[in-house]
Amino acid sequence: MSGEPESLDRALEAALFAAEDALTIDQLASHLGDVDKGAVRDALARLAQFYAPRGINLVERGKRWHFQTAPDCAHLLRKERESLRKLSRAATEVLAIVAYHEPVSRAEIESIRGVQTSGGTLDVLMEAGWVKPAGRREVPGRPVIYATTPEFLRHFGLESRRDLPGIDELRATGMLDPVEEAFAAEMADEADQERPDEA
Amino acid sequence: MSGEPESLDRALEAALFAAEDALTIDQLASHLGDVDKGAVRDALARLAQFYAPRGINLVERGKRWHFQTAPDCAHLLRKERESLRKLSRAATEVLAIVAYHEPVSRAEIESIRGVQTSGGTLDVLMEAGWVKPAGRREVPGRPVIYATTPEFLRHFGLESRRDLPGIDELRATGMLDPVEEAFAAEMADEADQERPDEA
Amino acid sequence: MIDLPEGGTVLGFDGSDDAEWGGVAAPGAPDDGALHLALEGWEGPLDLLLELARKQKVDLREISILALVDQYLEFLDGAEQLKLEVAADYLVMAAWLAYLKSSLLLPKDEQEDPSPEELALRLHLRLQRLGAMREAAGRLMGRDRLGRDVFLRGSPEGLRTHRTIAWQADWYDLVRAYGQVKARNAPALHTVRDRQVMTLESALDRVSSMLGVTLDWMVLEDFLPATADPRLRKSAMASSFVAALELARTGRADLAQDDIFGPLRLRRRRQQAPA
Repeated sequence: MSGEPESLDRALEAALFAAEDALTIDQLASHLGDVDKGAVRDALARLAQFYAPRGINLVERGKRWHFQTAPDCAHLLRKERESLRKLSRAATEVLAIVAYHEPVSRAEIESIRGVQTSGGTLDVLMEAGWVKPAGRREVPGRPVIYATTPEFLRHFGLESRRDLPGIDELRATGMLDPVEEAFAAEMADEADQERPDEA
Repeated sequence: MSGEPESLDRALEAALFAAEDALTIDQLASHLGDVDKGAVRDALARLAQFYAPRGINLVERGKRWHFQTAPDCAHLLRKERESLRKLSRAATEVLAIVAYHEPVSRAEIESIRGVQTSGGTLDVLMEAGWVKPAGRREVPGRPVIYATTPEFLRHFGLESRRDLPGIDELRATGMLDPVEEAFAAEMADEADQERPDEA
Repeated sequence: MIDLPEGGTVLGFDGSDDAEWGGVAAPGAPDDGALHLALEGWEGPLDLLLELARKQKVDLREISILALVDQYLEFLDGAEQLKLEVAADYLVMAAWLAYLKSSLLLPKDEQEDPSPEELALRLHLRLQRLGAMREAAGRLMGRDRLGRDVFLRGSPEGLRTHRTIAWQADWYDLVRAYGQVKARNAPALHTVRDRQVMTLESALDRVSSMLGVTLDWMVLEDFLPATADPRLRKSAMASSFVAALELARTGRADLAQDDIFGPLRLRRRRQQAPA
């Protein structure tokens, strides 16, 4: 992008800059007067690239776009903004379990952590806007299941859950499977491996 | 400015973006860790130039710097949603009286209409841009007098107020018939018009 | 491979994990405060086991369950502050681990089902999963977080939708409204139509004079003047009726009506001899 910016780019900059919340492509297109969504998408990609090296970045989080400061400028800004709530270790663990396993019931969280989870921990995460109830599991007792929110993606700078750190590796190594499944799989593996010895 | 932005520029971008208020050069310099003020000044000038053609501008207002959306993009921040509403009969009457008798005071409007006119009615007409106060009548009490606007003529497709039909013409076209009779006549007309559809 | 961060000393865990969690408070806000008073910040036995396993500095798959069991039991022995009533979970785990250890040490052919190896494998798997989640949590917390590492615009103007009313009226509405105002307030001249009526006086004269001619009953209608105007006829009827009533009242006529709404008849009253 060089020379004069295109008028759609300018319009998107202005709208995203002024917006109080992250905006979807649909919202942007309709706000700018029913612009073609493909054009908006292209322009957003162009702008994201344009702003990538700068002190302000344009990012997509859970299909919503917003401007934010560049991560490496954090040290310049942090001194004035130390208001971020500290999360307990229990809460960070529960959050990770919800994020990597979602949707997940409280019993499932507890079975991974090996300890009872107080309702307060989930409340803290829900209050932060990162976790929300996502219906009930259709098993006896119909337990409530939990999932992460778009705000979670936004807060942790994730475009989608696929960007969760190490999620592919965790999935590939079966770390996201329940213990019983993993156990059955391991026993099957062992049986396979032992057979040649026995023969 | 081309290629990688300088780190001071990036820092200034981030700081100005995240700031809740416009910042002076002194504030910026101390915030960024006692940077040389001359360097800050130069960088701000560079950034202002860089952002000038974009949808976001960096501007100085009373020695304080801040980002704002480009003035010509301001209309994008406010999506106008027009809802059409038909003028009430009272308002139409008042407008007609102003148009035929202007300039006219509220007391005069009331005496012509034969009923009290609420202030809201004139407000609606002024909001619509069709009526404006046109000074005061130099009589005891100095009442405000009202007149129509050029916008009024435009909206009603009139070249001038002289295009409004006179009383004699009104009578000839049946517009001076008492309301009840005119109403009855209209109902009859409508019934006539509806009959073919029903057939 | 799960890459676990290094921890502090085994028995002297003092919450120095803090830094690894990217600024989040590690211990201190546990699920069950009482438990952690006794066990210095472990989130249950599994958490403690994981911490001990990490001290073996090998892949979680390779850890020695026997060594882990010994360390766990040793830790519980050394935990002087251990409060029995709050550490039940730890003691249950200790008992289970002691059983597991003895099973693992027994000759293979004396083992029951499930085998201790299977139990140990389950423990392995659980520790791996917890370890994976703990590491994931650490990486998550270490990301560039909104409000800590990256910031939104300090004072956005906001996008607003303004609703404006566009008033609608057309020329016809306007002109007609004026016409109606004018018409409504035009000086009104009321004229009463000139209408022929028969007054009561003339009816009295007519009825009484006609009564003088005969002594027979006559129907009221016979007294009415001949006219084509229905309005005048109505007026004559009303006046003649009142006249008939007046004549009856003053004793000059008799009135008779056989049925309701029947013909009203009247005749001259015979003059009584003034006795």
